[in-house]
This record gives sequence, C-alpha cells and structure tokens, in this order.
Amino acid sequence: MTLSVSHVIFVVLSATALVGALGVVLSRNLFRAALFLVLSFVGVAGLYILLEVEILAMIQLLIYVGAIAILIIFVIMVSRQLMSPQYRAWNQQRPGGAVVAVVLFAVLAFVLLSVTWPTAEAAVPQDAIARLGRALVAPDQFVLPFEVASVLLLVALVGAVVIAREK
Amino acid sequence: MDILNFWVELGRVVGEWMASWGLPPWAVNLIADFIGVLILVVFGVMAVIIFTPMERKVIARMQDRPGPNRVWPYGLLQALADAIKMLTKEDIIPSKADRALHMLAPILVVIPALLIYAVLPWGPRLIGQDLNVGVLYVVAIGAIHILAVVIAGWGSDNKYALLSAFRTVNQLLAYEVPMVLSILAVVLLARTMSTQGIVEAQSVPYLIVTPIAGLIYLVCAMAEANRSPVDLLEADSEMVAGYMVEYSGMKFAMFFIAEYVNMFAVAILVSTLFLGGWKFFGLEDVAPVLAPLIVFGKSVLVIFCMLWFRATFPRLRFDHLVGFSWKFLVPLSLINLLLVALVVKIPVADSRLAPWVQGGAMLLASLVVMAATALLLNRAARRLKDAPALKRIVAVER
Amino acid sequence: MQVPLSWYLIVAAALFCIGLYGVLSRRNAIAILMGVELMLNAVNVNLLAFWRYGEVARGTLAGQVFAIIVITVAAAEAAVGLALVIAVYRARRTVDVEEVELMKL
Amino acid sequence: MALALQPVKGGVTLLSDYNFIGVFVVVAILFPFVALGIAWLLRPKKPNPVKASTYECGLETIGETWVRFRAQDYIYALVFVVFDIEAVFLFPWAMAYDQLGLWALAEAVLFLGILIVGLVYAWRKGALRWQ
Repeated sequence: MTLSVSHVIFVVLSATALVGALGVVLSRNLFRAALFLVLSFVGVAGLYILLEVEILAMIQLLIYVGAIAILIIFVIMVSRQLMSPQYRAWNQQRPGGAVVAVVLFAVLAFVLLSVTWPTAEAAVPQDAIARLGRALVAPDQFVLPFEVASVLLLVALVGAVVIAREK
Repeated sequence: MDILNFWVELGRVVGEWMASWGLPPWAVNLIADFIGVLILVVFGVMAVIIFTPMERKVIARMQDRPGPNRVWPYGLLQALADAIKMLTKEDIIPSKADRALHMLAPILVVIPALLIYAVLPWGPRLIGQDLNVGVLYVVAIGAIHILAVVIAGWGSDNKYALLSAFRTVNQLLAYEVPMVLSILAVVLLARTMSTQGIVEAQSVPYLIVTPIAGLIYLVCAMAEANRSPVDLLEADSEMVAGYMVEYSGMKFAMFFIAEYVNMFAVAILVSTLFLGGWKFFGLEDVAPVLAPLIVFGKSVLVIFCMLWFRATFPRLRFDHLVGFSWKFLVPLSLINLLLVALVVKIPVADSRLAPWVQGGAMLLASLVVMAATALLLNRAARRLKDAPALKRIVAVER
Repeated sequence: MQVPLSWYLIVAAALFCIGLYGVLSRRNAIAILMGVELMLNAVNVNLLAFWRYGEVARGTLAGQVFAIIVITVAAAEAAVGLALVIAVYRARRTVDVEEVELMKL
Repeated sequence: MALALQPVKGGVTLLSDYNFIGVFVVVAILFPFVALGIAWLLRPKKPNPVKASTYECGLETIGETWVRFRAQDYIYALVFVVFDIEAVFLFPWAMAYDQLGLWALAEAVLFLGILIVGLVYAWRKGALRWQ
C-alpha cells in the first residue's frame, strides 16, 4: 500500500480531531476545553469532506461550532467563578476511567482490524444533496424521522425554557 | 466567446506556460490554486484600503464636514497612513489576561472573513471555487467569527469586554436565523446552493422577485458585519469598543481588517444573491472582461447604502435590537419562505416563461405582505406611542 | 478513495474512548456534556464512513439521514442538559455532579 | 482548481473541489501570523504594570471579572439552536423542492409549524422579553 496525498490529509485531519478531543478531557481550564472541542469538531468536519459528504461537513460546522459550542461556552462564562485554582476538575474515578477507555479502545481496535470489512466502491452522485432532500420527505423513506425531529426540537425548546427561566 | 473572456484565457495561458517547464499537472494545479488564493486574499485585504477612506469621506460629507483631507490626495491614502501607524504601535497585553487566548482571537477573527472569498463569483467561470454547498459554506464559516469574538471577550479579562461578548452572542445569533431563512428563500428560487448557480439562475435580480428576503438579508448582513446602526457588539461610543477594548496595535488592526474584509464580502454576497452578481443587462455576454467590475460596482453601491444607513439612523437599544430580530424578522422571513415555496409551485406551461410568471407572482405577493406588515406595525406603533423606536424600525425596514 | 475504511473506524473508536474517559473522570457537568458530544461525533464518523464505503453503491442515504438525526439529538441534548446545569447552578451555586446528591438514597 | 483555471463543472470528483479550499485555509491561517509577525518586528516593546492593567477608564478594577447570569441570554441562544437545526433540514429540502410534489410543501409546513409553536410558546412565556 503506497501512501498518497489523501492518506496524509486523513492523518492531519484525524490528528486534529484527536488532539482536540484529548484537549477536551485533559485541560483543567473549562473554557480552553470548549475551544479544544471546537478544534475536534473542525477536524471531524474535515474528515466528512474527505468522505465526500460536504453537506454534513457544513452542518457539522454550523451546528456543532456555531450553536452547540457557543451554547457550552455561554454556560461556562456564566459559571466562571467556579474556576478557582483549588477547584477539583476530576473525580476519584479518574484512573479507573482511563483504564476503561484504554481497554475499550484496545478491544475495538482489535475487532476493527481483525474483521475484513466488505466495501463497495462507487462514486458519490453529483446531486447527493437533492437526493438527501428527497429522502427526508419521501413517505417511504425518512419523513417520519423528519417530522419527529421537529417535535423533538419543540420539546427540547419548551423543556429548556421551563427549566432555565427564572421564576 | 472564450476569447473575449480575458480572465479565463489568461489563466489558461499561464497554466500552459507553467506546464511547458515540465511541471507535473498536480504541481501546476497547486501553484495555480496558490496564485488564485493570493489574488483573492489581496483583493479582500484591499477592501480595507479602499473602503476606510470611502467610509470616512462619505460619512463626513453626509454630516457636512470635510473628513480626512491631509494625506494626499483628498485623504485617499489615509488607510495606508493608518496601516503604518498600526504596525509601529506597541502591543499591550493586560497582566490578568489569558495570554494564549488573547493572542488567538485576532488570528481567528481574520480567517473566516478571508475564507468567504473562496466562493464569491466574479464572473462567468471566474470564481475561487464553485462549491455545491456555496451559501451554506458561507453561513458555516460565519460560526467561527462568533467564536473569535467570544474568545476576545473572555481572553481580555475585562468587564466591558465580557459584557460585550455576551451581547455579541445574542446579536449575532439573533440575526443569523433570519439571514439563513432569507438565504433559504433564494435557494428555493434558484434550486441550487452554489453561488455561481444562483447568479446564473437570476434572469431577474432576486431583490425584485423577493424584496422581503433581500431587505431582511441586508439588515442581517449589516448586523453580522457589525455595521452601525446595528453595531452593538462594538458600539464604540458607548462600550469603549466592546470586546476589542484590551487590544492595541496590530492585534487591533486585525479586528479592523476583519471588519472591512467582512463588509466587502457581505456586500458582494448581497449583490450575488439579490442583485444578479456579474449580470448587467447582457453586458457580461458582450464583454466578460468587465464582469469583475460589475460585481465591484454593485458591491460599492451596497456599501454606500450601508454607510448611508449608518449616517442616518441612530443606534438601536440592545433589547430592541434583539427583539426586532426575534419578533419581527424571524416571523416575517418564515412567512416569506412559505410564500416562495407556494409560488414556485405555480404551474406554468412554457418553461421559458416560468421565471417571469413566478417572479411576477412573487413580487405581487411580497408587496402585499410588505403592505400588510407596514399596516400592522403602524397600528402597533400607534398603540405604543411611548415606543418611538418601533417607528424607526419600520423606517429601517421599508 | 485510497484511505481504507478501517482507518476511519479506528479514529472514531479513539474519539469515542476519549469522550468516554471525559465522561467518567470529570466532576463538572459541563465537561461531562462535552465528553458526550465527543462520543456522538465518533458515532457520526462511523455512520458516514459506512455510508461512503458501502451504502453509496446501493444509492440509499440512511447513513446521512442518521447522522443528521444524531446531530439534532445532540443539539437537543446539549440544550436541555445545559438548561439543567443552569437550573442546578442557580439553586445550588455549583455545577459539580458529586455535590448534587439530593436524589441519592 | 484555481481562480482563472476553473474547469466546467462535472467530470471531476467532488473531492477535487476542496483542493482550492484547502490551499485557501492554509493561506488564510498564515495571513494573520505574517501580519502580526511584521508588527512584532517593527513595534516598540516597553511594558510597564500600569499599561498592562485592565482598562477601565483609569479607575482601579474592583473585584473579579464576572457578569451576572441572566436566563434571558441562554434562552435566546436556545431558540437560535432550534432554528439553526431547522435550517439544516430545510436546505436539502429546498434543493430537492422542484422534484417533489405538493406534499413536500405540506410536510415542510408541518415541520415549520411545530417549530413556530415553540417560538410562540417562548414568546408568550416572556422568554423573548429583555429584562
């Protein structure tokens, strides 16, 4: 197997995603953790482009970076005075959690590498986005998830307003 | 026709010239990409040099004063003088600030502003890259801008900066929703998200077809580009420049550059989405060489309108500003979106006539909705005599 | 299309495990939420990788639709979760999950 | 492909569209570093503690930098998240709209209607009122 440009790009992007993820779990400063989270999201968006799902890459940036990360940073700013030096960032499960994560990764990696995945080569169609739009509203495909998603969003909105509002 | 299109021809000649050196195709492509990017970046940054003097001159004239007139000629090189000043200013980092984040914010604020230029069309086949998801790319890139402002507010460790960052989140988020919805109306009409495709689909400029979306987009774009009267994240006369308060020298200049690069990009976007981009009564077919000039002329017009607004309207109060978006622009743009969705479904036998018939229907419907909105607002304003800001809002919109 | 599928799966597994570690070891509710977001991201990478390497040949789009739904769920989860964090913070002046123990037996 | 060399669409894979964006990202990241680097070479460096104190119109800063929490701010952000996701669903829908029947419009109206209920709820509850 020869290394090509896309391999190099893949390694750079996944390194971005993984370094970001490590930054999230390892940095004491919550605000920086949130920024590392953004870095990770951007790396993953790059991976989506490499997978030729540009629409999902843009959605990733729009929703995760533009909305979810902002929401998280917002709450962090609100609870700022919690970030005093004596604040304990980790609980006593920390070593145990590390062991669990490493073991799980070892098992997953072993399984993933020992299985030969059946793959099918095919070019992504030019009108992939329009197809996605059709799939979302076609009665025999995903119209139910589409409508349920809006109900979910409604419930989330109502619930969050009720919970967060000052009495 | 390609012979006429000097720009495409030039690119081909340069490409062949490089290939004749014996460079492999990928290297030629890479170098060509690099040159293209450099041209776009230089063009974007030129916005600062062109539009700062323009802004100061135009506003000064509207306020009946001469404006900058010392730096030769007529103060037109003021921006260069400013640049030299900025470059030689000391950089002050507050002792309490988070140094890394304080450094990160000015870097991060320029990047999205420049990246937008990758998808702005300058002429038929003259574009950085015609992405399938062009307009969505623009919106997604904008998310990083919000982030940069928040980092600036947080990293400075200053009450005003943090307060301004909070306002920022609210204002930018509030105005992003109607902006995306009006872009959606355009996508629905053009049936494509590529910026080039949207220009090509406009046999009639979309500002005429769907004026509501156009006006909403203009207002939102001004809010996103942080222009007065909707510049409350900065509000330099009230909030000591808001989130930029702790920045000096070149770092401050970075925010400044980003603002103008962004403003230019937004103006080009307005002309692309709503004013027909590089189309100008068939001129683009006769002489594609002029296409970039058409785009430039249209965007200068848009920027002039922005400056005009700035000189005319007082700044809104913050709650009015955010409420205006949520309670007025969002419902209105939703109505407009549904209207567009309905009108596009009008069956027209002759497919060549379809854009005209549907466009006409759309224009009529838009005018009706605008009149109804104006009427409703007028009644509301009469009921709320103690809220004069509402009337001003009506004035901004109509 | 030279990058093998297993590379994507390994990266996704690594992302998932890092997120899991964050969830298990953090005290701060916001940090735990960030770990959950990382795990959801890992799932999305998997879904899209499988879509690209298998489903696209069949011309269906379940992978992409799943990914969008996952993103929606992630956003809803973040919205409600952070609202809970705010409510707890307002009542107890803490976002430490170990100090929020009134429901414990 | 570059600015002036852009080929007619089609015939190339989607991935090659993003070569240009990749180069652009690299240049855009380099630009502020170059600009700040030049400034770093040119500017004077004479720090002193008064200069480096927090700017508050000449007054001494009192207390921590902290902004009082308001649920308002959060709820605005929340409504934004909901509408942002709605836009995500509607973009593919808009792209496919001309190939779909009237029921696609009905579904979108239902989708939007449910969300508008949420907006109206938040509005009625006074969540959109600034306090």
